[in-house]
Amino acid sequence: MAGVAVSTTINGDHVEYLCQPDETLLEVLRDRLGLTGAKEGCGTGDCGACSVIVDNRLVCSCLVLGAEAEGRQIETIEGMAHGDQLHPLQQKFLEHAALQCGICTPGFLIAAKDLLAKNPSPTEEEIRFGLAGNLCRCTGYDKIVRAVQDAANVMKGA
Amino acid sequence: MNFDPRYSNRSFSSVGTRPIRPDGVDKVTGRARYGADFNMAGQLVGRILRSPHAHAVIKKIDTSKAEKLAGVKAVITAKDLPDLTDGDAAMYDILDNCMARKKALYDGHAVAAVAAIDARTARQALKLIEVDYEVLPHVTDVDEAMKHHAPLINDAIFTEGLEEKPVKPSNVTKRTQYGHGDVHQGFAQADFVVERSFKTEQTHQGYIEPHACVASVNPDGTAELWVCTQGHFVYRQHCAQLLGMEASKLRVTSSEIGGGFGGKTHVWAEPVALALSRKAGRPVKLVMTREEVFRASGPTSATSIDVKIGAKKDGTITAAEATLRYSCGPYAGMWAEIGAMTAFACYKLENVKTVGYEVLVNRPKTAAYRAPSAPMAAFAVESAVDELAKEIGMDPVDFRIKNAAQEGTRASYGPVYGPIGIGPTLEAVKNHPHMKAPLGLNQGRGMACGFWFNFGGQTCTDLNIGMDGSVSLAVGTVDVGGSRASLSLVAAEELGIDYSHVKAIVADTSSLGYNDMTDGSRGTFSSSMATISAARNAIKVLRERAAQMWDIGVDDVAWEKGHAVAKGEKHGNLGKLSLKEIAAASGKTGGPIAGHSELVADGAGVSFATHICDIEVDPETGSTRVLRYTVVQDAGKAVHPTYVEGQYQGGAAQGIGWALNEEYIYGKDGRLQNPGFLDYRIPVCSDLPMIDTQILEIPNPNHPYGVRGVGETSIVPPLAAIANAVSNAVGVRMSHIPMSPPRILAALEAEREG
Amino acid sequence: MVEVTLWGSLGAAAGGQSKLDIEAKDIRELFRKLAEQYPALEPLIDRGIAVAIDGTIYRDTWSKELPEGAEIFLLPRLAGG
Amino acid sequence: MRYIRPLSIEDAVGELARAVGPAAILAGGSDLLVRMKGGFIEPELIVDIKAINGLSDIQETADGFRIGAAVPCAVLGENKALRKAWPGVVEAAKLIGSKQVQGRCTIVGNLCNASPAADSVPALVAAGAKAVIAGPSGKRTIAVESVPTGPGRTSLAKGEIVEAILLDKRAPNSGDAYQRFIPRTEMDIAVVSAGVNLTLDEHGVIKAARVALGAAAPTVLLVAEAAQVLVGSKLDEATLERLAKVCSGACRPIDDKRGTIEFRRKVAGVLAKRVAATAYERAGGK
Repeated sequence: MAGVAVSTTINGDHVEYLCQPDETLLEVLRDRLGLTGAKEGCGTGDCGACSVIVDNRLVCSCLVLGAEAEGRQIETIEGMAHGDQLHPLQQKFLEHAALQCGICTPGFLIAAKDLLAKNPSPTEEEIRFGLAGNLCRCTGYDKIVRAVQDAANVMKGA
Repeated sequence: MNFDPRYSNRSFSSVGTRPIRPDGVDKVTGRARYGADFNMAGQLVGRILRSPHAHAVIKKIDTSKAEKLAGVKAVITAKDLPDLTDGDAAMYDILDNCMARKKALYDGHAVAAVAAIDARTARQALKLIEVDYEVLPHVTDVDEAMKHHAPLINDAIFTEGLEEKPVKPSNVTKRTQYGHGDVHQGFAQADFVVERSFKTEQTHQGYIEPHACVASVNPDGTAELWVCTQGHFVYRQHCAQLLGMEASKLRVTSSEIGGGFGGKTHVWAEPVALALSRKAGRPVKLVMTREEVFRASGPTSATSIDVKIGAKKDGTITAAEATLRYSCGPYAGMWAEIGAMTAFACYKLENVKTVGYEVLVNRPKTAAYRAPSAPMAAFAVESAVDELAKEIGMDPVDFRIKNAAQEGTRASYGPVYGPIGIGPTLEAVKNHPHMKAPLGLNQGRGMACGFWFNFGGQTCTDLNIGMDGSVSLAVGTVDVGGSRASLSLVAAEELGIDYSHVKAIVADTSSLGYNDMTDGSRGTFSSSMATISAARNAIKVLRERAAQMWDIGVDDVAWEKGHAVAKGEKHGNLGKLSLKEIAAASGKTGGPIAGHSELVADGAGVSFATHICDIEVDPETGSTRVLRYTVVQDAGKAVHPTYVEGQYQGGAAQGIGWALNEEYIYGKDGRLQNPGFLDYRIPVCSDLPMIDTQILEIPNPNHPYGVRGVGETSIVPPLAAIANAVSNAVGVRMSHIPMSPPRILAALEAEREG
Repeated sequence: MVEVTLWGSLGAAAGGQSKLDIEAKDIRELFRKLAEQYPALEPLIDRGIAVAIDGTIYRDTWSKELPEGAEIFLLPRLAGG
Repeated sequence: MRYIRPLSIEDAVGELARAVGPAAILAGGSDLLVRMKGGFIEPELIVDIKAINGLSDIQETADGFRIGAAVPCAVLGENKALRKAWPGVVEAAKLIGSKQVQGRCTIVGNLCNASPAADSVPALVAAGAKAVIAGPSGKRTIAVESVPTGPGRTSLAKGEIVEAILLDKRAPNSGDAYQRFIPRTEMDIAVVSAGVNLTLDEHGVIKAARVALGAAAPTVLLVAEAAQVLVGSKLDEATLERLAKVCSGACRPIDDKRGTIEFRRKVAGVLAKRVAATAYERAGGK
């Protein structure tokens, strides 16, 4: 199997790597680049724990090949805070205790960031359907939805 | 150590507040390390070969081709995990479940494993292992498995607990019975009797993080295991015993855990990873796929339950009886027994009898799932209670209030209750605005009660005070949902300092004494007790040091709000010494200051909840929608109320999933048809409404702050609450969980056809 | 003297008896006497059982004292989630 | 195993035609990567078609719309003209998977995966959509319903690629709609589904209709008899009941983990009624 040489941008940084043709972007991020913030909950696009943003589109990184990242702009959870300044969503997730075990949290934060970028004032229903691709088994989603609502308000005010 | 665990009424300054958890920032930035986020130099990838058959004799395993594949460093079978269990039947079952020995007992049962330089090589190697199976007839249904002609899963099992010793082996491992009084007499006094049969399908805890570990065994016999678990000390014991190691030589570190709910109380892959590492001489990382998690970890029981309840016209229950059959997978369990104990625990009953049957089936070994066995029993009982109330013509809440257990009631499982919360939760529900909100067409409201025991157990905690006066709290109880925050609050409360000066961690098995796992809602109950005890021990040292600094007797030093205070007029000029000042001087007054606690936390205090839900049913498709949901539960004392709410909401959401759509679906071939999140349908965000909570605080007399366990009870009422709501919405009594659209539509059609 | 009720599956191991009067001051003595009188109970005690004293469930802490006239229930030790 | 990203359809076709072992076309990958993960397919060659000129565009032409094979469904949803002309096709495409999957999945992938439960296919069949196929022996255009031949099987020959889907320019007084039944509110595969496309005359009488059912047979069903029931009506109650009966009768479903035969039959009729009502309203009928 011949490796594929890939040149891409992750969280604003230029990154180059060699990956196998059938290796997923999730495997590349976690196993080659040490970016373990994206989690594998299913590997089949059903749980959203591996969510990242590729060229402004929210995707499951388990359903993207590492080879496809060539020339793209990729955003992961590791790039969400600015220096020591948490993103408002991160801050609100903490304040609302929108996480218990926390395994789904990076995926939810990325998905919520994408949601608010496209719809800064979502209704509760829009939040719920917008985040339906991310599974959480601990919270019953209540505090997650509230955290996103609160963050949306803060971000509009900013 | 004279620790007094009794409750004393007091005011709190930290406990009851809602600060941000200490592990929070790591979790929102992606830095927190879970089971699969850890790596070791030179690590190999482990993979497990699993049986495609539900029931088969393993005649021969040929691993020679796999061993020859370039990049394969170890291949193991049951031979590499010899039986060292020394007659311990429960441990033998764990061993056999980790790696099948003579027979594969379910679809997904491990039969061999490999360690290779990468995942691709490991996958290829699995394909090269040749297993010669003799396929046997199988049985996956709990009622079918009890029939005489059913395929026998283990011919050495003879039903325990029968009056006459059976002569023939059976799939029923045990019969148990609970209760008191005389139910025949009780039913004779009844004006109304409801008798119904129910079934519930098997569900999975559905934690989002698959089981994952990194095992490293050295040639000198020492080893390390990094693993996501609810109990790293228990994992250490089990792994050490199965591999013939000394426990102290196996250091187990619990990673952050991505959900467990009972499913990570049990070893599956960890002994295999250690055996692979031992054979390969290199670290091995073993991560289950989602499919493996569903096929080969520990789902809950499928059940079949008969309930009979009788009452007088005035609403007094005169007798209650239930027969409960619970599937255990292919190994003996005590799941029906727990169902038999919990079934009628909410009620004050003169005459009650429950009988449980533990049933072997060709499915994965049943493991605990949040208040294990209680939700199914509550579904059956609370459905029948609602029907009985209807027949009598009483409001279902009033009917329950009339019969609710209270302090002094003899529980159906034996002992007499102390102060308990079932009555107060029912009163709170009766007065809740939710109960009075209007309903529309095809909408119905249901309510139901639930009970869970709660556990205590062995607990170990170290509290170390740094030279700067900040506090490190090392606990042995794995944090599954915010307990580090709660325990930091408790330490701050006891010491009289600010929460921000306490940092709690979960210590590894070499750093702390044995600690039971996080199960039975024991995390905050037990570890807060040990934290209080450790803090009080530290305060004793702090007082001694302050006495030294002042050069007075220690009996003249009291501890108040984070300060040593000299008592008595003669010391009136001494002022106060802060914890920080005492800590700064510790090098000169006797060295480091710490408090330790090793105890068995007892008297966990039982827990009750009552739930209300509104459901809308589409009568043309059988589709349901949860419109509104309210949880009322007794917490004893909510240490961190936000996380208590989170437990209530999470349990309710799991119960809603169980009630409506989650189920293991087996084909005629005995293979699991839906081992993935696409077709094993846990609730998604758009399926649920906000889940309202009301925390009641009826102090537990056996905890200094009155804390009770809160984690599990919230999953007990939803199945019945939703079934009752569906019944009230469209008039059909659903007796089979999950109430999936095809089942509801079929029931509606049957009703329409009369 | 305390009255001990053997509950659930434990009764069968004591020859079907569910209530026993035992002279014991603490859990350790109770277990020792039970095992002497009913050898079939010993493996169950070894595996771990729960003791309810006047309604409060304790584990098998040997030193736990049994108040005179207390109501004692022996229960199987449970699994939780 | 090789991964290639050709720049022209000819190169892609050539590579696929020459491939010795199993080859796979990668657009959104939301089916392909799942099948690779499960070990159901181990391609020797993966042909990523997203760099091919024109395959990622939606073109509005004099004849209607041409949707490139690599256009993600999210982009369909963002195209105002398409949404206005073919709301049923767009709403079907928007139901495939989560937001995460929407950014990747394509209607051509949905079609060529050949699942009878594919969400976009009943809507495309009802819409009378066509598939433009490029292959070693040139291009051909066929009705979309001719592409899948059974679960997981298509009529495509070795080396052939569906490069675009064609939708007609919308006739006046027309409307289409799609609905599926799923147990949850999101993230499920259709248990059964229905797509309806209607054109009315100036009096609101249906003059042309196409009705398609998903997950009701080994391939998506185009139910001609159901269309006949609708044509000439103003979608009165009796017509809707007849429609439901005909649709239920046309089903040849199976019992599986997602639903029963009985359930699929019954709900196919219920959905057909509901979808027809929406399509009728969109066509301007009252």
